[in-house]
Order: sequence, then structure tokens, then C-alpha cells
Amino acid sequence: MRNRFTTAALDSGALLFGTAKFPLTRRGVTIGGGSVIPEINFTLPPMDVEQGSMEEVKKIYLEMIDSVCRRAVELHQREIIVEFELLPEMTLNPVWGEEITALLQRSLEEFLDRDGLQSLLRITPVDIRETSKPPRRREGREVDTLFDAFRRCARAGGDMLSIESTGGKEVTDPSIIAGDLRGIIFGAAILGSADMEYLWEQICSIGKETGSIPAGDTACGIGNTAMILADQGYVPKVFATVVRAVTAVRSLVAYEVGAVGPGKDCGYENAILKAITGFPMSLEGKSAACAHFSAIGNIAGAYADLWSNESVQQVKLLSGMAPVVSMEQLIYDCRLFNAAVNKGSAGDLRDLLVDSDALLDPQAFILRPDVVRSLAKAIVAEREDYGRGVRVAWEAVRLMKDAASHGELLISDREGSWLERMELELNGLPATSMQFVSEETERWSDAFDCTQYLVETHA
Amino acid sequence: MRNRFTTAALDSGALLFGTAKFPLTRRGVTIGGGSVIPEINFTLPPMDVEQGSMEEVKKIYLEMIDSVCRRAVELHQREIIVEFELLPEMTLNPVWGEEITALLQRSLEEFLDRDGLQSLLRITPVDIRETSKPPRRREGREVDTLFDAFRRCARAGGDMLSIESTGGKEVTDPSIIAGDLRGIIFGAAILGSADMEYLWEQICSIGKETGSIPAGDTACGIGNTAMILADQGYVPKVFATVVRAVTAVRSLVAYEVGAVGPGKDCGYENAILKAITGFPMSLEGKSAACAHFSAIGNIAGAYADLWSNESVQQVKLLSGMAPVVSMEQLIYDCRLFNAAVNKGSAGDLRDLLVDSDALLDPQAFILRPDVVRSLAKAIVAEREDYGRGVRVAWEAVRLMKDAASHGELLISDREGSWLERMELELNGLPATSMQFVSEETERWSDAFDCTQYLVETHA
Amino acid sequence: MDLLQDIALNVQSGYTEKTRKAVEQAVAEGIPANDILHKGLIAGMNVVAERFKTGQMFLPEVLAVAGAMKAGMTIVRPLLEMTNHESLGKIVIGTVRGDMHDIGKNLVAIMLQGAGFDVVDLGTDVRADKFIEAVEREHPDIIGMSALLTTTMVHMKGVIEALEKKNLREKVKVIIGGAPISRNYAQEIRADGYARDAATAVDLVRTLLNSTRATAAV
Amino acid sequence: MDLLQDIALNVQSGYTEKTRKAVEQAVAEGIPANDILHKGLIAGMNVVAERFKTGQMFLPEVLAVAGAMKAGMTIVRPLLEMTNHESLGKIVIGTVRGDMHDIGKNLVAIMLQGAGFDVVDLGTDVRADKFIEAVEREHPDIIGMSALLTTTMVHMKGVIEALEKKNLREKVKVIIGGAPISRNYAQEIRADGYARDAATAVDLVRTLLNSTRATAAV
Ligand SMILES: [Zn+2]
Ligand SMILES: [Zn+2]
Ligand SMILES: [Zn+2]
Repeated sequence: MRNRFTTAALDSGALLFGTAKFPLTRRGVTIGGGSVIPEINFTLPPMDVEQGSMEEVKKIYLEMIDSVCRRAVELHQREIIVEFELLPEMTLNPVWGEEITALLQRSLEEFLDRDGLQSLLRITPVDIRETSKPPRRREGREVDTLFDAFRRCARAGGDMLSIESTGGKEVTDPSIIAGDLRGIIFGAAILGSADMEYLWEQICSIGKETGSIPAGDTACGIGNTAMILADQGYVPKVFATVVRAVTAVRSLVAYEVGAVGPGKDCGYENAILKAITGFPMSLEGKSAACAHFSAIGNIAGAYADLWSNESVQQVKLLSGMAPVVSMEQLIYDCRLFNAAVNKGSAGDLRDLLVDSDALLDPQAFILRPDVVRSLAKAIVAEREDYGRGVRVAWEAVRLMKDAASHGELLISDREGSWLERMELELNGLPATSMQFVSEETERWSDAFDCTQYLVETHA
Repeated sequence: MRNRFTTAALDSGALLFGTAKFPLTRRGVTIGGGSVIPEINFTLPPMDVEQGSMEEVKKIYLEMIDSVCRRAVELHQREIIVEFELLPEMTLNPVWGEEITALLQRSLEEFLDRDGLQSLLRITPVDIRETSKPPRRREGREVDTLFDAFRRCARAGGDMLSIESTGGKEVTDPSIIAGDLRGIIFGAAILGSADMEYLWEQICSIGKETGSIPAGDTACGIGNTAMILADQGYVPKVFATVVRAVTAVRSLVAYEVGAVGPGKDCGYENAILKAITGFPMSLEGKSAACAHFSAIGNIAGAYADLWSNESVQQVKLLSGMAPVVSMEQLIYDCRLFNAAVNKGSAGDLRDLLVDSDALLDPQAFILRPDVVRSLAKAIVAEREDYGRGVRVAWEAVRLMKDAASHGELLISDREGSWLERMELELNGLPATSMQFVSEETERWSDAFDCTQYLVETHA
Repeated sequence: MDLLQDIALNVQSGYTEKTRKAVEQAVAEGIPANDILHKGLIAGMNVVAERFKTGQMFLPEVLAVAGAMKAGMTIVRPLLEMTNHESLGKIVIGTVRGDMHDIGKNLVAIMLQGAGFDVVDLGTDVRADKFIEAVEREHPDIIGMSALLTTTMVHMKGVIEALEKKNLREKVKVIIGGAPISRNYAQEIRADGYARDAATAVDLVRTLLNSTRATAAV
Repeated sequence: MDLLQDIALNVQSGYTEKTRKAVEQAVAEGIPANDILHKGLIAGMNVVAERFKTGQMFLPEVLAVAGAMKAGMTIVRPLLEMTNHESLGKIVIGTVRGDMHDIGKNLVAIMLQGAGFDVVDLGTDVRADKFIEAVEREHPDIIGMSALLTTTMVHMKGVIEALEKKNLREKVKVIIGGAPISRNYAQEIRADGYARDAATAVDLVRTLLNSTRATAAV
């Protein structure tokens, strides 16, 4: 049952790190209640994950959780969030995912008992529905296995349930490469939203069944793919920026069917989602440079209730293992956020973070609080996903053009011409969702299996 | 010729990042003139450095300099500092150091011409005088080779000359392990200062001869050794803190014989030295966690004119090579510093950085601006190195006791009893430098060769 | 040779129809197919590849160019076969076992095709035996493997070992890429080369096809 | 056994004089040297090692304890040799070629000596042949190598290869440590163990002396 947001929770309120309109409390940890908490994620070094290596795999996870918690205690950190992102093998074999979840949670409980370190564990299975070609998203062994993984990990101690689901990727992948905004709106706002609705109703019901929190999803496979390609100069940054804005339509659906946050770290659309939903969000920036480079290293922090390193392998640096390095960096970042909160100057620090990046890159620019608010309003002004996608894309293009002409955003001429190109493309879109969906379903018929989405053309 | 500071340059002024009383300009880059500039350092992955691998070594340095500069350009960074820390082999074979310096400077010039990226290159030979046992610090092949390395690297394009010299380490190493404050004062304030005076007169004259800037030295081998051991729980943090305070006496000598900054990154005594000398300083904190963990991740930033990653190997992380990760993190940190400067709120951000860390660890506490000022004054109140060492140690102990009793510094009872122990030890010290030096020279006669220091007992 | 320049310029601009017409005209005028290919189509594509590599063009623009190139190739290719022309080179590519990541590999395929190479794309989650089969079937000059996960990159080594076991290793060069891959790793598993992105993969392929086997990197 | 407990407590407290006297008294009372060693001195030292490992003691305090331990050992050791007692174990340690870093290695030496092992310290910048000579001369149970630089850690492998060449590899276990070293690297170069710090090095040595050769880590 999807309850569509029709107003933005924070339309006149503050968009600020550490504070959400609807904070969330579990086992003594409050997220979004006035402080920013580090969210650490780590993964295996290059190695095979199979039955024969499971003992070694578990040993490494134990080393990683133990070392990051130890460092947190040494640095007097009182609360941490740990994300366990299941690798494909651990989702395809849910018992492995379950066993590692249990091992991590056991370790966290030991640190709570011995050192008073409070913590929550987020578990994030991987969207293995892509394993079949074309992906079967609503039926079949992969779908069953995916939900089995959620259920097992929730029962084994996963406090929060998340996923980076990939609905619509069959269409968005080629659309990103081709700079095809029409395809992005179809793949993300139409197919992505339809898939999110199905998927998150299931995850929310697993949450009810197990007592775990249905947290949130990220359009990583769409928004971050475009962002990384833009960063490498493959696609225009203004295009990646519009892609990001459109993904907010699709990621919002999780909260419309029952998720309550914290949204997952790598979704920069979380800024917009925080403005709409009032739920706490995880974000990542400069201290996630170990996982990906970006143009939003500081400004992303403006909205963080959790502050994440995205992911880092267990490899050795000069000081120690890389996950411990991440833990330390996140803790210092959070200390600074929280020092500002305690001094009543969080808004000032937020403005510095914003001023750091907003001028230099369109992907940073759309994280400016005033821009975020405009984009949030554009989305909730429409009920249908198509209308939302088109309107938020329009708004993103308009705001960038406007800012560029006032010297508030630096873009090259080449980028500027893409703003024109996208405007033309948006002008040429059909008036109704029904028409758009039927045209695009036809256009992409080779690329995806429409029975796996069951898109409704009337909202 | 040593001109002793008798007043602190900044005794009533602001101790603040980005701004030094005496900024320094070279080739269009101004350090300490109102902005913080990233200083990047990188080193080889595990490999042999020998004639047969020099081609590969150079290839890696070229990859590293190219990739970090490229990222800086992509992030619109206009100025960077690069530190080339010579490995022992490259100092022992100065031609290798010279060739790599030339290669780096050539690359920097290309980026200046093509992309407008301004830069300066700091070269830091390693103190190979330790190669002989006991170290010959004033004579012999190693000494000649060291100065040859400086001269060659300066001529090959080294803009700034630095070293982490190790004078007195024969005594400070065992003294740190034994928690022997008397030995620390002898090794650092007496032997260290005597060695600094000799060494930096040479480096300054090489600077005159070549046109390179004699920048500064760090007591890494003393202060950071104690810090790391304290961080691992081997020695008390309050002891490591007093060690740090005493090292300021020794590192100051470089500036008393002609160095003009920027002080080298890993010396946290730089905060005190900036207060005394008014010269710009490099510092490192959370974004140097790749090189060493610390308790001063934010507060160190309060004094940074350059902001450094200390060092990182060329290893692969998920996003890319580790030096590029460091470059990106430093740039975002600097953007935040500079956004505050531009908004006129640098002092507020400085206070947040200070508040982040100062309460939690004595090593962070002594970087509080008011404490830094007191320690700076304690040093310049005395002319003799012995008096300086004793007085600054006293002052550090006194300030920590005082802060602990007022709830401004959290320390354990075990740490607290070491404050008492150090007080007792300081109380038992002889009245005159002459007596102290003769007692300690006797006590450490097996450990070091006093002809290599020629300590003057009368200042 | 105004007509060949014309072809090159039309390719560069991504004009599919104009390219087709110019190529048809060149054929009609009796210009050797080999010249049309090298001095026309490929010359144009080379300019684009260079512009793309130096950050002056976006991929969507290159895709349009690749379309024009393809239109021209469709006409020229049969003539080349008649004149017994050798292919520029054939590359079999795929993402290794357990890895579903597509887009990086697809970019490489697009860039290589655009540069005039024959590309056989085995898709994602490709097991070692599938690579072997493809080598036996397609006789490629090069196989390219991609991985985005630290836990799948290890399968690259397996493919190389399988090639060795089948005595195919000397017959084909192996290049690898993907987020967790480094030049070091390529050396470690004795691959012939590593490219850090799709743009440089084309250079790497060119270098390898002109050189004896040695670990190359671009 | 009140006197043995007394010895243990004096060692724990780092009381050199009291330890010496208590040990002398125990010898005079005819308590077997082996008991004085194990139930007195080492029992006390074990408590200290555990406290240090769990962060309840600082190294300077442990040093005082090591002094007391040494005072007791000086008296007991000759008696042990008379009763044909085996050493707890002998360890040769050094920092590898090109590396001047001393303090980490010294800490390990101190901790091992404190725990009752014989330690031969070869110093810093130790070349492979010096390690070989020491193995042939000292017949240690274990050699420990330390490196603080990424460019010197590679020499650890050279030492292991030199041991293999001299057919000494089976006669001695090899442990490594230092900032750039990881468990992985120990496995890679086929060392027998890796310790992340001086405190855990003692556990590693104990484990290895009680086990067959296998890569251990603490
Ligand atoms: Zn992600
Ligand atoms: Zn240092
Ligand atoms: Zn450094």
C-alpha cells in the first residue's frame, strides 16, 4: 500500500545534519536526534568467496569488526553504525550472509557489554535478481533467495534493512551512456518506482515479521553510475545531475510504502528525501573517497544523520588496516559536526560545507539547501511518477541554467549546451504518463521484460 | 649563528589556520597568507629500491604525481604542495633522489603550463647519519652524503628543504620506553638542540647557495614515537604529551639559525613553533590517518597553513590509488578551512576543531590555543635549552593537572599518577645546565658518542 | 583526396547519412576500399578517439560517431573481404564469473568498435570455460576481462591458468580492467596489459597488437 | 608454597631487591630451581604480561618488572643448567636490511626477555647472511624480523629464501612484524607467524613453540 507524499516535511524547516523531523530510536541509539553518528562499512580484500574459504572469510570479518570497534572505543566514540553489505555469494547463499550477520552482531554486543559502545547493524543484501538475463524481478529462484537472505539476516541480528535495488537498470544503463534523458525518466521514475513499490512492500513486511527496521534504498546503480561517468568525463555533469534528481522519485517510493530511514549512504538523492519525508538519512562524502571520488565531498555532509565511508577493503596502509583508517576519519568528521551542534552553530558549519562545493560542480550545486527544497517541492507537487520525474528534471535544468547565468555555478560551454539539449528533450515529451509508457515500452522492448514490472499507467 | 627567540611572535595575536605572521611567497604561491593549501606526500608500494628497479621506481613516482595533480585540477584546486620524502636508498644514492626530484618538478611544471595548477615541491632527505652505529652526526661519509643529497635535490627543483632529523635519538629511544623524563630532556632539549644547530646551519647555507627555502624540521622520531606508543597503550599519554612539549625546544632551533617555514607536517610541536616564530606551518590530522592514527585529528587543523596526509603508499583502493584518495580528502578539508576564512568565521571553525578533541586526550589538550600560548611563553622565557626544556615540561604538567581537576581534560587515574611521578622527577633535576649535562653525559655514556654533539653547557 | 577527408569529417561529426553517401560515392569513384577505411573512416574516428581521451567530447557524442562509422563500415567491409583485407583485430570481452557489472565492459566494447576493431561481447558472469570456448571459436587477438568486485577479480587468474592448460596462452593476449584492478595485479597474474578506463583501453589494444608480449599499461 | 607466591608478587611489583632476596631464600630452603623459575618468577611475569596486554600496565612499569625478573634469573639460571633444564626457547631478532628502525624490535626483545625467553638481538640493518650466520651459531627456535618501510619489508622474503637454500628453514620458525606488515604478507612469504605488536608477539612465540609449523597470527 503506497501512501504518496503530497507535501515536503521540511518545506520551511531546516535541512541540517544530525537532526531529522522524525528521529529513530532503537536499542538506545537515536538517529537524527541531534548528533551525527559514523556508519562504517568494510569488505573483503581480493579473494574467493566459496565454501572452502568461508572460515577465512569469517576470520577477516571478525578482524575487521573487532579492529574498528576497538578504535572507536579508544577514540571515546559512544555510538557507531555498522553496515554489512552482503557480497553476491552471501546473498545467493543466504546461510553465509546469516552467519556473518550473527558474527558481527555478537561482536557488537561484546563491545557494548565490555566497553559501553552502542551500535546498530545495517544489513544490505545485494540485488541478485540481476543474475538472470533479462532480470526476473518478481518471480523465480533469485527473488525467493533474496527475500530469504533478508529474513535470515534480520533474524540473525540485522537492526536495519537496506538494499541498493536495480529495478530499471536494463533501461538506465544504456540511457546513461547515450545521454538519453527520456530513457532515464522511463527507467528510473517509471520502471524504478514500480519495482521499488513491489520490492519494498516485501521488505517492509519482513521488517514487521522480524522486528527489524525497513531503512531505505539507494539509486546507486543509476545515480552513482552517472556520477562516476561524469567524473571521468564520459557524460556531462549537468546530465548526471538531472539523473540524480530523477532518481529521487524512485528512491522516495520506499518511504511511501513503509520504510522509515535511515536512508542508505550512497544515495545523494537522500538530501531531497530528507526534505520530503523528514526521516533521518545516511550520507557519505570526503571520507568515502576510499570507495569513490566525487564532487560533493563536503556538501553531502550538510544532511548527514549518519556519516559513512561507503566501503573499504581490508588492505594494509602505513598506519594499519584501511577499515580502521575509515573509522578514525569518520569519528573526527562526526566530532566536528557534533561540536557545532553543541555550540548551537550547526547551521553555520552547514553553510561552510555548502559554500565549499556548491559553486564548482553541478552535482554539488543541487545539494544546496535552497535547491534541495525546490526539487523536493517539485516532486510532491505531482502525484504520478511520470509527472514527478519530468517536473524534477525540469526544475533541475532550470535551476542550473539560472545559477550558471548568475555566476553561482561554474560550467563549461560544452556543459551549457547540454542544458539546452535536455530542455529540448523535456519539451518533446508526451503529455500523459500513459502515452509515455507505451512509447518507451515499445522503444525498449528488446532491453527489458515488461512483465517483471507491471507498470501502472494510471496512478 | 643562532638567534634565540626571546618573545613569542603571536603572544597576543590569533593562532589560526591559513594565516601566519610572516607568510612566505615563492613562484606565485603564498603560504600562510590567508588560505590553507594541501600538502600531499606519497611513497612506493612494497618493492626493492636498487639500480635494477630504478626504472620502475621512477615510473611509479610519475604515475603518482600525475594522478594526484590530475585530481587536483579536476577538483578546481589552484595550489598544491608536494612533499618528496626520499627513502634511505635515495638519500644514500643522492643521484637517485636528484633524478626523482627533477622528474617530479618537471611534472609539476607541465601541470602549471597546461592547467594553471600552481605548486611547490618540498624535498625531505632521510637522516642517514643513523646508518653508522653509534651515529656519526658531524663527520664521515654519511654526513657528506646527506648534504650532497640536499644540494642535488635543491638544484634539481626542490623549492623547500626539510628533514626529520634524529639527533639525540640514541638517548630518547630508551627514555621513551622507560618513561624517563630526565632522559627526554637530555636527549631532546640538549642533544637534539645541539644537533639541530649544527645541521640547520648547513641546510640554511645550502638554501642560500641554491635559492631553495630552508623550511623546517620535525621531532618525529621523538614526539611521534612517544605518541604512537601512547596510542598503543605502551606509555602514558600524559608522558607522551610532555615529550611533545619538550621537542618544541629542539625543533625551534631550525628557526633560530635561519629556517623560515613552512614547518614539516608531522611535528605537532609546530603549533607552539608557529606561536613563537610567526612562520607558517604544515600540520596533519584526520586525513593523515592513512599514515598514523592519532588523538588530534581535528585540533591539529587549528594551526595548519599547509594540511598534509603525511604519507601513503601507491596501493589500490576501491575508488583508485591511495595517493589520489588522500589528495581528494585534503582538498575538501582545505575547502572547508578556506570557506571559513572567506566568510570571516575562521576563528569559529578553529574553535569547533579545538572543541572536538581537546577534552578527550592530553595530546589534543596541549594543542588548545591558550595552552599553546602558555607553552610558547614558557620556552621563550628561558635562554638556555635546559631551562627551556624543564620549564616547558613543568608547564605542560601543570596545565594538565589543572585541566584534569577542572573537568577540562579526561584522564584515567593511572595517567594521573604519572603526572605526579613527572612532577617529582622535575623537582629532582639539578639547578644548572652544566650539572645536568655532566650527570646525563655520564649516565648515557654507553648509549651515545658525545663527540658527535659538542654540547655547550653555557648558552 | 577531398572525398576521403569529407568522409573523415562526416564521421567526426557523427553524421550517419552523410557518411554513408560519401562512402558510396568513393566506392563508385573507384577509390580502393582500403583507403576509404584507413584514410576516411578510421582517420575520422581517430580524431574523435583523441578528443574523447583528452576530455573534449562526451561519450553520447562518441556514440553518434560510432553510428556513422558503422554505416560506412557496412558498405566497405564486403569490399575489404574481397580484397583479402585483414581485420584490424578481434577482441573477445566479458565480465568474469560472479560479477554482474556491465557498464564498464560495455564502454570498452563501444570504444573498441568505434576504433574499428571486431568485438565479441560474452556479457557478464562469464566462467573460465566460456572464455576458452570463445578463444577456440573466434580466434581473437586479445581477450579482455573486467571485474568490479575484489571477490571476483580473483577469477581473472583462473582464466589465464585455463588458457595455459589448454596451450592457448601464447595465441592470445589478455588485458584486464575494472575498479579494483591495478597495473600491479596485471603483472602478478601475468596478464599482458591493464587499462584504467575505456578510453585508454583502445590505446592498449593498439599497442599490444603492434608489439611482442610484455606487460603493457596505459 | 608461600615463598614462591612471594617471589611472584615481588616480580609483579617490580621489586628487584626483594625478588633477589626471596629467590636466595628459596634456594637456601632447597626448593627446586625449576619450581622457583616456573611457580615463582615466570608466574609473576605472566600476570604482568597479561596486565600489559589488556592495557592495565604501561611499558615503563613492565621494564621495572623485567629488572626484578632478571635479578631472580641471575641466581636461578646456573642451578637450572646443573639440573639440565631446557631453555624456554631462544629467539634471534633483528630489523632487516636497509631499515634503521629500532624501537619496535627493542620492545619485542624486552617483552620476550621479560617472559623468560633467551633473546639474541642482531640490531638494525641486518642482511640475510647475518641472519643465516646467527641461525648456524645460536641454533634459535625462532627468528623474528622487523621492518618499518614498504621498501625494506621485501627483504624478509630474501631471508626466508636464504634459509631454504641453506636447508635451515625446517630448523627454525620465522615470525615478522612492523608497521607495513600484515597477516596476508606473512602468508605470502611463507613466514610462520605475524604479530601486530610487541605484546602479542609473546603469545605468538608461545603458540609456535607449542605447535607444528603453520601460519599463526595473534
Ligand atoms: Zn552504493
Ligand atoms: Zn614524521
Ligand atoms: Zn611527512
